[in-house]
Amino acid sequence: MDNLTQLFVEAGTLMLAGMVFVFAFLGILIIFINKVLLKLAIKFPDPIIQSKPQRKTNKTNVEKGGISPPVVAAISSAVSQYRQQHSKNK
Amino acid sequence: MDNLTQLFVEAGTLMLAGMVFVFAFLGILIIFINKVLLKLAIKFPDPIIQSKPQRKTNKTNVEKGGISPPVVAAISSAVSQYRQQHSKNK
Amino acid sequence: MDNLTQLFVEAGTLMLAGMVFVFAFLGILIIFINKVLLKLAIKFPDPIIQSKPQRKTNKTNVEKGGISPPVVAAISSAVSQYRQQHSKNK
Amino acid sequence: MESLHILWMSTGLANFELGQVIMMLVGCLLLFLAIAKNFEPLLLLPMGFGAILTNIPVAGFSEVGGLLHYIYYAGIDTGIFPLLIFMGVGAMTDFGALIANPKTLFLGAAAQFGIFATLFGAIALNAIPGFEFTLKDASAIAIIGGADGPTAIFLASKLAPELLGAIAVAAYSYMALVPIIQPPIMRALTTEDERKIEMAQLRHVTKIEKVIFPLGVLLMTIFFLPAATPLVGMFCLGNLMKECGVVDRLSSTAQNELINIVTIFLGLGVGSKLSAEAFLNVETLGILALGAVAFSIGTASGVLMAKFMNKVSKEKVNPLIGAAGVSAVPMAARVANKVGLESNPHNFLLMHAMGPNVAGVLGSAVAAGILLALVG
Amino acid sequence: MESLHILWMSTGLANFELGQVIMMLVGCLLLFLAIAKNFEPLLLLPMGFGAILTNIPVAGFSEVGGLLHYIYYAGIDTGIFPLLIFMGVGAMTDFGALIANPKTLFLGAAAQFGIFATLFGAIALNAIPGFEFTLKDASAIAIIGGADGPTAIFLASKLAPELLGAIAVAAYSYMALVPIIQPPIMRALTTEDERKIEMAQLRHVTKIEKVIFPLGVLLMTIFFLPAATPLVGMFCLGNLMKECGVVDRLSSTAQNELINIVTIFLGLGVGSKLSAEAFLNVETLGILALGAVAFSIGTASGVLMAKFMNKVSKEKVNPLIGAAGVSAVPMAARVANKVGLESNPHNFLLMHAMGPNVAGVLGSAVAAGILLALVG
Amino acid sequence: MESLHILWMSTGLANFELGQVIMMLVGCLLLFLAIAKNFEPLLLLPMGFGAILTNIPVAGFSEVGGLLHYIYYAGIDTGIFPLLIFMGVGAMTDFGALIANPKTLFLGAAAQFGIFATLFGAIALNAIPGFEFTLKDASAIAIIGGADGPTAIFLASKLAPELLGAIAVAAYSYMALVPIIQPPIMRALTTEDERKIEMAQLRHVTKIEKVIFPLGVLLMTIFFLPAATPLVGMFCLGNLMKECGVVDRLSSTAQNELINIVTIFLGLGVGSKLSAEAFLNVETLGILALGAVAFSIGTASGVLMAKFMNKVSKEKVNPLIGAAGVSAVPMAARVANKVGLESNPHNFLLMHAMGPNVAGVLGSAVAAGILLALVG
Ligand code: NA
Ligand code: NA
Ligand code: NA
Repeated sequence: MDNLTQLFVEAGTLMLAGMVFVFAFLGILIIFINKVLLKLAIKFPDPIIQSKPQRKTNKTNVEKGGISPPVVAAISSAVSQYRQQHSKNK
Repeated sequence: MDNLTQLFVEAGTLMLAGMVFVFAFLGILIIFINKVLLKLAIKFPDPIIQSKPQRKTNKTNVEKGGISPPVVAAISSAVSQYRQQHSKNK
Repeated sequence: MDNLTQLFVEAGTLMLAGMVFVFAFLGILIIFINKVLLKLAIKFPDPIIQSKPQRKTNKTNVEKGGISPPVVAAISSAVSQYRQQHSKNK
Repeated sequence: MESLHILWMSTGLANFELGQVIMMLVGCLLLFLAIAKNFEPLLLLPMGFGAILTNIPVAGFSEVGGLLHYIYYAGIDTGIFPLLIFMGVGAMTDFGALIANPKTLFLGAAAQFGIFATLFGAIALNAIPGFEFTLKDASAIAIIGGADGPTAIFLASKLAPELLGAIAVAAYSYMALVPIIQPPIMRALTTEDERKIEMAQLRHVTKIEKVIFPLGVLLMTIFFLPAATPLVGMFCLGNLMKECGVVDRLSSTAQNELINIVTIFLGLGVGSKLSAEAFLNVETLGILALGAVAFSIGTASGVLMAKFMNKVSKEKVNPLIGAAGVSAVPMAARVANKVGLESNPHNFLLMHAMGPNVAGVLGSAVAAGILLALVG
Repeated sequence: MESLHILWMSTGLANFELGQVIMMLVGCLLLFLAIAKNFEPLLLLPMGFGAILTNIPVAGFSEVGGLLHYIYYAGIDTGIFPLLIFMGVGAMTDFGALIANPKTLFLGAAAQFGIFATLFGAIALNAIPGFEFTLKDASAIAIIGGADGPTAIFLASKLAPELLGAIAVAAYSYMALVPIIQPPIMRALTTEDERKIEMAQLRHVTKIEKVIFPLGVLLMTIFFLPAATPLVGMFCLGNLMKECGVVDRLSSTAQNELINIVTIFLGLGVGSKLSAEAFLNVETLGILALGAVAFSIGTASGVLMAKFMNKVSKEKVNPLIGAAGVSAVPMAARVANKVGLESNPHNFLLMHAMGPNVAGVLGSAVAAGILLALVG
Repeated sequence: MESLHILWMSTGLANFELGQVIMMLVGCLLLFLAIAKNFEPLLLLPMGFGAILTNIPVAGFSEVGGLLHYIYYAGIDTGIFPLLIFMGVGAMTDFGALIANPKTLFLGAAAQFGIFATLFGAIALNAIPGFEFTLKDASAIAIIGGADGPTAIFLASKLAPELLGAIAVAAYSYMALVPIIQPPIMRALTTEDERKIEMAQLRHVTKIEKVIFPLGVLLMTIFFLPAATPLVGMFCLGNLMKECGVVDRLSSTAQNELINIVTIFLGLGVGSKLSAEAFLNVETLGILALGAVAFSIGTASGVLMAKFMNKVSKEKVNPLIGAAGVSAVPMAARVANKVGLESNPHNFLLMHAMGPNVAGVLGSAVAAGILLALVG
């Protein structure tokens, strides 16, 4: 068996072992997600996070007095626009 | 005097020397604050910084023309809210 | 020729060679700007960039419904003011 | 006069070698691709610039005491820079789509066939006189098929540093060419009906799943493939920092300032390997050819795997998202979305394609670990 | 077949040692405390992750050529990372409350008794078979009582690097436990009337005072304790950058991006010292026990000092703020505020407690300097 | 007792040498200039602080194992820090005004006469007993006339590291003094009518010009002066990142976080060279004197060159903007603007002065390259 043939055999073995391993690894990961994560998700569901937004809304309400909704919408839009631009620049 | 006893003596000395030193050091710092800093504070009081805020207000006034105060309040609130969120993200 | 004289001669040569070189280098740069860059500028003029602002305006228009111009101006001013402060802090 | 002669002898003009001139043109080409064609500019721009700098005669950028020498040996030879980039990429990655539809991991796995088939192809090239790739060389070249820049640089710096420049150029160029390479293959291997398949909406993924996921991945890597833990570990660290919600300032720094600083240095350092003697040879041509092959095979494998899955499973998968399994995040997912929209303008595949897309990143890192373990 | 065997032999499963498994669990525990319990997450998260990485068999994270090896020797062995953290902390610290009420420096001084008593206690542990702490070890352990992470890491890296992992774990854990450790001690040592004491409003502190203060502290440290100047110097540099008002961009970088980058590396590097042989022994138990003692004694000393000051001075001090003298900024000050509100809902002690709180930072740095000078 | 004696022997008071005290006062002076007088505070503040730290007895900041030792040898001795600063400065520089009015390059060239005349002057000082400047020393000193901090530090670290401290102090101090040094010279050399000259509005410069410009500058440097490519190359990299528009996140990091981090370290590292033996000698006085001469000659040359150009060309140039050719960006341009407004309140020269201003940066880098090539 000459050198090149031997390299071919090694490369073939690598290919086989590699693909088997990759599939096995990611396959176990599927089991992990289905068996472990899903159960965790059921046992510890995300809390319905209303506290934070609510607090914000309250605060904003208090501060903004009697401002009409379109104005508020405009502000949010302006701020979120700036936020986008800013994050792009980063 | 065996080894452990000697260590005890050394540790005791360290404790004594250390606490005396810490108290002396921070004690001198008290004197430094009372004698040096306080005099500096009297000699070089903080300038009454009205220039900066005033400049800002002027500029804003010029730019915002005849907009009613609640609108301005809403804007400030929106911006400061975004600023808070942003600094949290950092 | 003693040591100091020799140093003087070397320093003088350096001065001459250096200034000639600096002028030659920046002089060629002038030619580069006039001959190469200027032609590039004519061949590839800056596109009239209306697409970006326009997109923004459209989006904003859609989102902000019927808000009066002064309100929009106030918002822009508030945001740009914050942007300035923010960039100063950085 | 003497002074002028010394000055002349110290000019570049008096010292240029042809190879250096050509490599500078290669550097300029990379800059052109980055700036005018928007080819992965974040890395190709500093890389092209580094290629120019390293080929300047007399200046000695990559010799002992030169700036690029320090950068290369401190950051790339040690593997630190690619690992930090990987941490930042981890902090930018959202595994939600993958967790919601774990089957897509098979698509990411299948696409790694591009890597291993290319390994075989690189060895096959040895049949042509002029090519003498060792198994290490072939492995480092094959990882181009992983479509993941830092992984390729990390592996090449360990297995075949002298090929690093060509491998990095190929990896990033083909990643930028994904929108051109993939669509014809995707269209050729799928029917119009397959491309129209609409997929079920993804379920909501909870916070705890996202927090535990990177730890689970790390644990499995520790168990089965410790050689991949530098890459996978730093990736998972970044992802954990992002998802845990208690270290936002670290996560933000990892995905912004830190990754930016390291990217500049990584690009310059990789560019410093683009010297004439290392790049201007027939092996580079082979690497560029093999890279294209690797991307194509990876794309095809992903699509075919999806079609196979549709045969054996009742829940249908749009085979276009299989192509996203090569990673090249998020470009390949966008390509899948775009090709899908051509057949069905109301079918947005982007989120579904993110699953195989990030699975491909994991798959490539695992493949890199296998190569390190078996060949390194 | 051979390939598969090599692959198996390169798995973690085939190479695990029991100690490594236990240490990984310790790492997971640190992650749990950081994420679920919010225990100093900025440091405990990377530290826990580093502990996992360093114990991965085969991977060699902390061996020559490994990522954690580079991080540890470049940043922690040299002392650079803790000093940069300290600079950032300095840039975040406001000495206003301390300057307005300098008497609180005595509270910060008294709380350092936690350090020196613990040093004595560590030596006392030598009476138990199995413990053999040298004076250097004992000093490094004792500094846990300083309730200051970077100071503890800096001193431990100089005096007892092999104990660094355990010391850092203890220091950060107890800092996170301050709201649990301190209140019972504070209540036990004070009467209801004492806890109700309201303190006079703090005077306005001018800019020049704040600018000169760090320079004065540095000057005194130079005069009396040069061994503490690395810590105190970098702290004062950060504080000066903050207060001087002319280098805001440097100050901002020091307290944001730079400290974030260094924190990630510091945590990983400290975690790399959490190897089985260094951590799984009876000495670690001793360190954890001594750490708790140190915090308790420090808290008690601060409170008792405040009571003593009330005996000899007419201007009354609420003894609760004495507990803030252990530093653990700003947690201990918040605890003092909270316990105070229980007795008097209108008595906000937070600002008053910031005085002893930052005084405790200085006190700990001074104590560290003394230990370095006399033992190092 | 013994313990107390050791403690005393470890104090600064017991170990002070006079030179150290004086150098600390020099450090305090730098801090004062930075904070109270706003003299280039970004560099002078950390530099002054570094000067204090390096002169602390016993502490050993600049000895093997000390913080400043690491900083100096990792960042300044290698040239890395000044080059990174230069990259950041490049990313902040707008060559628009220069491209619009390329003639101003001659002004930037003329101002470099300050450098070469000072080189001659430094050699002339050797006639006075006590001075023994070599050609390398003289070159490093002369570059102060370039009015460019990182260039001066880079060149001094290569040609005369023992003079680095004094050169950096002189360079930054005189840069801060530009508003005081330049106006009298500018007024003395110009007539009221000349100062009133209004210049034509600058033409619009397109994006492609700005993108190609740094590449053209780099190419010319490669051709004619490879020794200048480290400085010019990193500067052009930064400028290209800014102008190309596709790597904004890298450009932003280079001109913000990265340059801030490096500035802190650069200042500390330069300050560490301000030791008594290196600074407290007659040569420092010579350097300070020569630096003032250099700035003055550079200013005068720029102004006179502008007057000469007005003689030979019909398109008039306000000679005040010639003074901006010394660089000291953007201070010198502002000074030109201000002096111009005194004569003609409607004549805003700022934009026109930016041309020679940035030309001066290039000119200084070229001059530094010449000195490196011929003397280094
Ligand atoms: Na991949
Ligand atoms: Na403390
Ligand atoms: Na200049």
